[in-house]
Amino acid sequence: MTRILMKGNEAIAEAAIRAGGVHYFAYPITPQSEVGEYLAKRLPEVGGVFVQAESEVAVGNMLFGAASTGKRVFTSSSSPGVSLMQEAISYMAGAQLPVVIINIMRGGPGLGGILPAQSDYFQSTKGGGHGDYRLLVLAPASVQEAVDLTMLGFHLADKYRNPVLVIGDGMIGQMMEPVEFPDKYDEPALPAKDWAITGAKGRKPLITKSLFLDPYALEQNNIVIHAKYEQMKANEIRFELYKVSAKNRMLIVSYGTMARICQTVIDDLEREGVSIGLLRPISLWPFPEMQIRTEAAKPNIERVLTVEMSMGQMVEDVDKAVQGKKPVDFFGRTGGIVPAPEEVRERILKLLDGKMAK
Amino acid sequence: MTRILMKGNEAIAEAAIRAGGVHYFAYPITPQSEVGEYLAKRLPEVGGVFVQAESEVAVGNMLFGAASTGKRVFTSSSSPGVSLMQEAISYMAGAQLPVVIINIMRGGPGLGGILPAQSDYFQSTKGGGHGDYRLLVLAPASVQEAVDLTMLGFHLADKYRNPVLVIGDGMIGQMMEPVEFPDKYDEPALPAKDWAITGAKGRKPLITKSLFLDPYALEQNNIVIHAKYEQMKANEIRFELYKVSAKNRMLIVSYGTMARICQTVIDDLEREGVSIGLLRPISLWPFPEMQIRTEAAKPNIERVLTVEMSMGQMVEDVDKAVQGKKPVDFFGRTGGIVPAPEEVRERILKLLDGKMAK
Amino acid sequence: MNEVKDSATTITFARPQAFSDMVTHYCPGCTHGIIHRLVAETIDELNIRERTVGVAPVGCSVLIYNYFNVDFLESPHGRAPALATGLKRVSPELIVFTYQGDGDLASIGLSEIVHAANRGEKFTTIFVNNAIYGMTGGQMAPTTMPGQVTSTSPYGRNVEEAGWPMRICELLSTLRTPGYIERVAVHTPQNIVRTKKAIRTAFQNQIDRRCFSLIEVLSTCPTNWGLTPCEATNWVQTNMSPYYPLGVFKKPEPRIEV
Amino acid sequence: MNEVKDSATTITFARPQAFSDMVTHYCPGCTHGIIHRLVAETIDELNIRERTVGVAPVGCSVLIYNYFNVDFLESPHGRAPALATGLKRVSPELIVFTYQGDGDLASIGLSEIVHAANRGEKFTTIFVNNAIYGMTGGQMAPTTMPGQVTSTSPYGRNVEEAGWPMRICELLSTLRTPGYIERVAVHTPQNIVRTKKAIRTAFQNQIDRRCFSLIEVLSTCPTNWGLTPCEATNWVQTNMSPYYPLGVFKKPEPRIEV
Amino acid sequence: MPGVIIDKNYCKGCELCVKACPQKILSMSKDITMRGYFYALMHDPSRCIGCQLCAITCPDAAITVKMHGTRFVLYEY
Amino acid sequence: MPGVIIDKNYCKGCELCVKACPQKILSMSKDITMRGYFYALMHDPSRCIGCQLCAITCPDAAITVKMHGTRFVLYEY
Amino acid sequence: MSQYEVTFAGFGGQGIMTAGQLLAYAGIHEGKQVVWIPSYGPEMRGGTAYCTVVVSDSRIGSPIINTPLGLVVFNRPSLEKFAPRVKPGGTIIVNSSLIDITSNRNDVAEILVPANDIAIKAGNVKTVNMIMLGAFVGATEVVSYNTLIELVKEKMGKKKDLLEMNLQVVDEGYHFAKSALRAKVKA
Amino acid sequence: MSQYEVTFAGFGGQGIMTAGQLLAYAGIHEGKQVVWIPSYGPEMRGGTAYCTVVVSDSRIGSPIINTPLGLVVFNRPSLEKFAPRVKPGGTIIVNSSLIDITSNRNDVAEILVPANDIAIKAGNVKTVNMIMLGAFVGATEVVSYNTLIELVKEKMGKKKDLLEMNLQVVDEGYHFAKSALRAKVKA
Ligand SMILES: Cc1ncc(C[n+]2csc(CCOP(=O)(O)OP(=O)(O)O)c2C)c(N)n1
Ligand SMILES: Cc1ncc(C[n+]2csc(CCOP(=O)(O)OP(=O)(O)O)c2C)c(N)n1
Ligand code: SF4
Ligand code: SF4
Ligand code: SF4
Ligand code: SF4
Ligand code: SF4
Ligand code: SF4
Ligand SMILES: [Mg+2]
Ligand SMILES: [Mg+2]
Repeated sequence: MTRILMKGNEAIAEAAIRAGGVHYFAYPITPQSEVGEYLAKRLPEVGGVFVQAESEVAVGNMLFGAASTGKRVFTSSSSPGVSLMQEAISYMAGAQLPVVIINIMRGGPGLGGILPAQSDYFQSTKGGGHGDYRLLVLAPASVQEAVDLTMLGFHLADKYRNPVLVIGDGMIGQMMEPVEFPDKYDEPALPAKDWAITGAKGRKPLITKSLFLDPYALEQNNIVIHAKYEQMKANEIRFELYKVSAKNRMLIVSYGTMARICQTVIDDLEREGVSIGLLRPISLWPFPEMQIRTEAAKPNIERVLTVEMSMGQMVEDVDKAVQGKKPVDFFGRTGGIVPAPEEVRERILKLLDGKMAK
Repeated sequence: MTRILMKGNEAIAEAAIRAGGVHYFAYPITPQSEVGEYLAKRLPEVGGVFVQAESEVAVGNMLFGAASTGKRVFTSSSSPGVSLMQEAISYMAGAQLPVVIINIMRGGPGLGGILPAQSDYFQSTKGGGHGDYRLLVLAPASVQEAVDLTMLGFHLADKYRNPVLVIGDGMIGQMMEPVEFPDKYDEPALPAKDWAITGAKGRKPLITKSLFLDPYALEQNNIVIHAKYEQMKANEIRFELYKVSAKNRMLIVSYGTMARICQTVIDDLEREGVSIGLLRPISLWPFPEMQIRTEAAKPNIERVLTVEMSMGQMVEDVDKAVQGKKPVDFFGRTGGIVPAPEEVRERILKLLDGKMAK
Repeated sequence: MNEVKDSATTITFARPQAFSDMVTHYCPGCTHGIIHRLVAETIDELNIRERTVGVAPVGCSVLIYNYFNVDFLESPHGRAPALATGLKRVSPELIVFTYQGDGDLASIGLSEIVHAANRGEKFTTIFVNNAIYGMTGGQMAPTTMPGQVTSTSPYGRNVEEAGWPMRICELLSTLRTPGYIERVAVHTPQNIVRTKKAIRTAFQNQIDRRCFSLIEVLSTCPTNWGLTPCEATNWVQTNMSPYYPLGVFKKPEPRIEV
Repeated sequence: MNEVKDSATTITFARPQAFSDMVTHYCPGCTHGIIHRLVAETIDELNIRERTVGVAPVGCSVLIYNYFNVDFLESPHGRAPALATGLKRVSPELIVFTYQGDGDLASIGLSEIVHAANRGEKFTTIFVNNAIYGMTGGQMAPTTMPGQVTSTSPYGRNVEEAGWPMRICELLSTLRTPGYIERVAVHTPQNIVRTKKAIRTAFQNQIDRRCFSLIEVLSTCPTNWGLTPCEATNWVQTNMSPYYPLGVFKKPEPRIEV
Repeated sequence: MPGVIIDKNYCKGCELCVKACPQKILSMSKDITMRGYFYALMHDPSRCIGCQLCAITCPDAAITVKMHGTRFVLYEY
Repeated sequence: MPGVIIDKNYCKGCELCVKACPQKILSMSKDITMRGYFYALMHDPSRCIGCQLCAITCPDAAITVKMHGTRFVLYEY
Repeated sequence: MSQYEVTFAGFGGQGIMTAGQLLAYAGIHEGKQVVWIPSYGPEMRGGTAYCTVVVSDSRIGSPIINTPLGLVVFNRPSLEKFAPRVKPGGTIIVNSSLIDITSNRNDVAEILVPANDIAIKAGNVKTVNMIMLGAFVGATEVVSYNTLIELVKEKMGKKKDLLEMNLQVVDEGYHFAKSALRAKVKA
Repeated sequence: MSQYEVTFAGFGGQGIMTAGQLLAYAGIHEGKQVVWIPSYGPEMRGGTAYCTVVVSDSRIGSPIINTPLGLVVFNRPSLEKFAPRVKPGGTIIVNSSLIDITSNRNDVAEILVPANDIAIKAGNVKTVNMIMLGAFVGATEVVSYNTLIELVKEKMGKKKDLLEMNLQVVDEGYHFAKSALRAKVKA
């Protein structure tokens, strides 16, 4: 393993290649076009398919077709592009197809801007499409973690036969950091893909579908996929605790780029003698609800602060987790503004002084 | 006012016409195609525009163009069709355009089925598109209420310059009930539409957009639209209390068709001496969170039961509202199955016997 | 004229192998059934059943997968060409066909079919043009005839407002990328025979890894046209075929062997 | 040849009234600027500034609304024709034009433009074909030339995989619905003069409530082509114009006065 | 000698075969199938020429054609 | 007598006008504008024929053409 | 609170939906609360179709009726599907022209109406649904005979010949059921 | 914990991004943690471009640096925009060929490098960025001279002539800054 300096977008692309046997379908959009540009060069070298689709609607559906063969397929896009994939995502969740979708979020709503944001949390975790389904949602906070979670994403997609969403923001996509790629992607064994569409040779025909006109059959499909969601809740909750201790006066919940900034703030305040802990959800769905509840309930915690690059989305889940046991505050900037450590720090100090309550 | 027997879909169409000066853009989809079929006949009679678009993606964007003139415009669709409108909805919310969208929900995910469901709650209330925005979401429980809320929808859309979603399910769309239309739609005064695109005659050019490349401008747009959301939370929470009393042992939270069925159950159980109350959210967003919190907190309430035609979506908001003060249970059927009163009754009795806890 | 000598009793026409034994859900006389059978027969004759994958549309033929003994994907409305692209690109050894209605292909899915054809995706499309949205109860399609009454054109299709019917073969044949494009019909036995040949050519092109192929089949919808099945076949002849001329619109250049 | 007699100093060429005084964000030599100006001059000449509404695309010209003194909508990527349809249908008294790039119109927005043209929506489309996605940094467009190197065709556009460049005028001119379709260019003054005329015809058609009009303009992207502005104009002549022939592709039938 | 077998289970009574038969030897039943359809019947088997036009036309693949002895393939199908 | 005015504020130095001028009387500056561009300059005003080709070609509408006395409209534009 | 629920079921094309709607209109006409609910499910093409009508004196809660009081069946699959669900004490009207079995229930009133035969005799097979509706009203009096006749006139009064025929067969169905009931009571 | 942040800013096309990346690579080469963050905002077309590089001995938290220690500016708008944000005690390298003003700050080390003139003299205006980078390293020693030379060789070693030229101008920039600093210290 050697450390190389890479842009987040390119590192994600390379990570996908290292996940093995991947194919890519996408439509360009800032701030993640480098993913596709990198793959346009690299995939032909490793025998992977690269298709620039005519639109994100087509992308979602090309993924649908390609994933049904059991091969590893993925795309990358940014917020408006991901909105256009919602119908296909709902279909793929219903048809239980493994697929990895990278969303390098930008400011919204609408065309918004191209600068970093975290305002697609709801869309990602609650399902922007119709029907009862869930995506596994992973949120890296560094280029290295983007690499690791992209590779993990392919694994989890196959393990659960479910779409996996890796969401970063423009900052993760655009910045360069040193990364290491494992020499070999060491992956736990996966179940055989006996559902893969390969032609009905020596077996009964297989059908990949989300259509169940009989309501009992459709309900059954929902029950099956929801059983998987329960398994995910049991097995796939990931988070990081940073400087969480019995001295903390406040618990911060924050993810991705925003969490990194909070770490700087926590370091700074620690030097000033103010102890703050951070719980950084890495899996946004399943959400570390119980872990937050437990941390927030500790007697030393006065308040819980959620910091997001949005008008406040994850804070609803934090609120639900905390169950009113501590005040839950929110701080966020939107539109592409990445809050500076100074503003977060100021907000924390104000809150701890009791000058500001929700 | 005379009572006439009408299918929900047709009643909604007629209600829109009574709202005044409406134009309609849509793409057919079961179980709501009658809305468009009715309007194809009726709109030419009243001078309204009827356009059958080539797709729901186009529909969303035709609405965008038409709404920017300040005229009343709307569409109707069902779950997969609404998924395809998510990008345009995000744009319209960002550009602050008034528009009414009717979603007659069917079972999902994916193509699912065509039978009644309530599994688009998340998509509707959390925003299926990207970025920070909210829709006003109204959920009728009868054909008459579908009429009333459709008309109200146009008013609220104009009042707040925001898209309004009216969500029913296949049952509301397909069943016939007697309805009354007011002779004249009595509407409170609305602010002048000085933002309407009419050609730059005698004024500076106007631009309808959601693009703000400067992050401070984009944030400002978010702040402006969120101020409206706060106003909506203050003014537009609607709900019905049914047989809520100090004798209730349980509070049910349920909406739309499902709430009606719960009413039958409550009536039946009342006769058997078991007192249950129902809080039926009519506005799903803004959500009657405080009202539920208050009702659930009452000492007579042993548990709160959320009943939905889904795997459990609104229950998350109910859970958040109740703050762990009472156990929150969920009962739901999906895939197009409309639960019969008997099954709901059984579940309630089991829960009250303490035989089943979450 | 071929002569097959045989002294025993032979079955000269029976349900194809690639067909399942289910009764279809189609209305009586709906020619979707004929087109299904022709595809199944072709699969049998080319001996490709075990490597064929169909992509079903949303439309009356949404349940087509029930009637074939081949693998199938069920696509979102209009997106079958995108699914087929994904499938065929990652598994080029499979024989992939989409089966799409006119609402599915010419309305919501127009972009997907044009771009697939333009990229030269090497799959086969069976495009069933019945001038209406059958499944959803008879709304106007882009292919609905001028003046035709449908549930969303209650006063007849007005070409001033809704435009003229779209001709997909004509549209696609302007593309520079090689492809095979033909329009056929199934309202008479003679036409059915020709359709079979066209479908066979389309699949053969794919087996030869040659080009994208699309066969447009003029079909009936007795139910939503409000006609008997026999009247419906006449309507194809009288109303549709003058506007939708039959024939080959585009052929790939002859292959030069190297 | 007209003669304008005047003894005083007159301004014979200046920035049009419909233009704002902002400096554009375009790269030096990008011919988006020329096309903008031609539209603005046309608006001036036809005296329709106060009832004209533009629909901006997503692409390098996303900020076009900053440069015109007319009302504007900013559309989602590719959907300008749908916005224009909505707008024009409910406010037919307005003069509506969309301004779209080749990625916007021919790729993601193909369905919207074809259906708008097919319905005969009475607005005007200015289609700027620069054979690339300018705004996002030079990716391959459906209109990219064979062999052309872009950031997503690093080995040159391979027509076997990505197909041949799409020709929108040829495609749209097969539609039966009346329309005005012309392809022009702006790489020489002579072509610019012709383009101006075409744009004027397109707007005039709309004023006369006649038909849908689309003017495709071959344009340059010096930045992403990696050429100087002067080299870029040569590239249009040598590489693009043979494949994208200039001329009128479709005209509405002459109007018969009643 | 040629002959056709019409499977009542598949037949939906559309009458297209009746129209297609050049010998005009097919007609519709008086009673209905389990699905509620009148179904096609052969009323004059002796005149069948085995041309398959009925079978080719049937949208429900309800018709099997058989032949005893030499068969002339009239068209490539 | 014809003449052109090139607005340094708009000019981005693309040189298209230089190429377009039939009289070859335009050339580029040595110094750069506030935006970092060399800009177009008229180096021989006396030879300008007022044909407007430079202005027509300028992507940034930086050029104004003026005319003193009789003007011949060469093309409809 | 008095409430009556009835399901009409048969093949698509047998006029099931219309019969149900007429009953609902009749209910309104008598000032009652009504709901009409169609099946619009997977059975759409060529399969069975059914609708349910609820007529009540007060606000109707659940529009979902799994166990109706009445059943009007036009074909055998529908009888097999729905007959077991009818509430004890309810009524089943069977189109005996097309259905050669019965419900085998002795806790309901079952009336066999040879509706196709009557319709063919009247000159139009398409009137089967009106005969069955007439019979249902005759057997249950959920709405009155006069209301029913009134509604038929209002809703089907466009073509004179057709109206005449419809009035006639509704009447026939009504009285057929009445006398069948009387016979049952006597037996 | 020692950390250095520097912003490179100028017109698009002046090689701002490459200069920053070279510095980041040099940091890695010395075993440090680095982050390179570009501007990719609305300024994209023809406007100003900038990037920031953080070089640190330990884990880098916030990648967002509003107040860098170092600034390398290639044009006047960038100087006006960024100079006020530099931390006291920091360093500003100014391309004095194109910028006729200074930051007016006396709490930072400001070095005026006539980079365009040097570049033109060296024979290629495109090397301005390498001169500025050399000058920055000369002024701050965030990475060593040797590392910088090494990296230039590694990353720009494809075309021999160009490499030679780049090595030469980096060296010139480096020493220009060193002597300018020395002059300042003396002054
Ligand atoms: C996104 C979406 N929009 C609309 C529908 C509803 N829908 C189902 S089939 C259909 C049209 C089918 O018409 P066609 O493709 O012509 O097929 P046919 O039934 O005529 O064979 C429509 C609009 C859908 N399922 N999904
Ligand atoms: C839904 C969506 N997908 C992708 C993008 C990203 N995007 C913006 S502009 C563009 C292409 C622009 O190319 P073109 O239309 O040719 O215009 P040009 O810049 O060349 O003038 C793309 C892909 C977007 N904004 N929205
Ligand atoms: S509705 Fe039309 S297309 Fe559909 S099955 Fe019936 S006849 Fe065929
Ligand atoms: S990137 Fe290309 S199209 Fe965009 S402004 Fe620059 S030159 Fe013009
Ligand atoms: S095989 Fe020919 S002759 Fe015999 S029944 Fe069929 S169509 Fe008639
Ligand atoms: S064509 Fe087939 S389905 Fe139609 S009547 Fe004849 S046998 Fe029956
Ligand atoms: S007006 Fe003609 S002659 Fe004068 S500078 Fe311009 S191009 Fe040259
Ligand atoms: S054409 Fe215009 S922008 Fe280009 S150099 Fe000439 S004046 Fe400047
Ligand atoms: Mg059709
Ligand atoms: Mg372009």
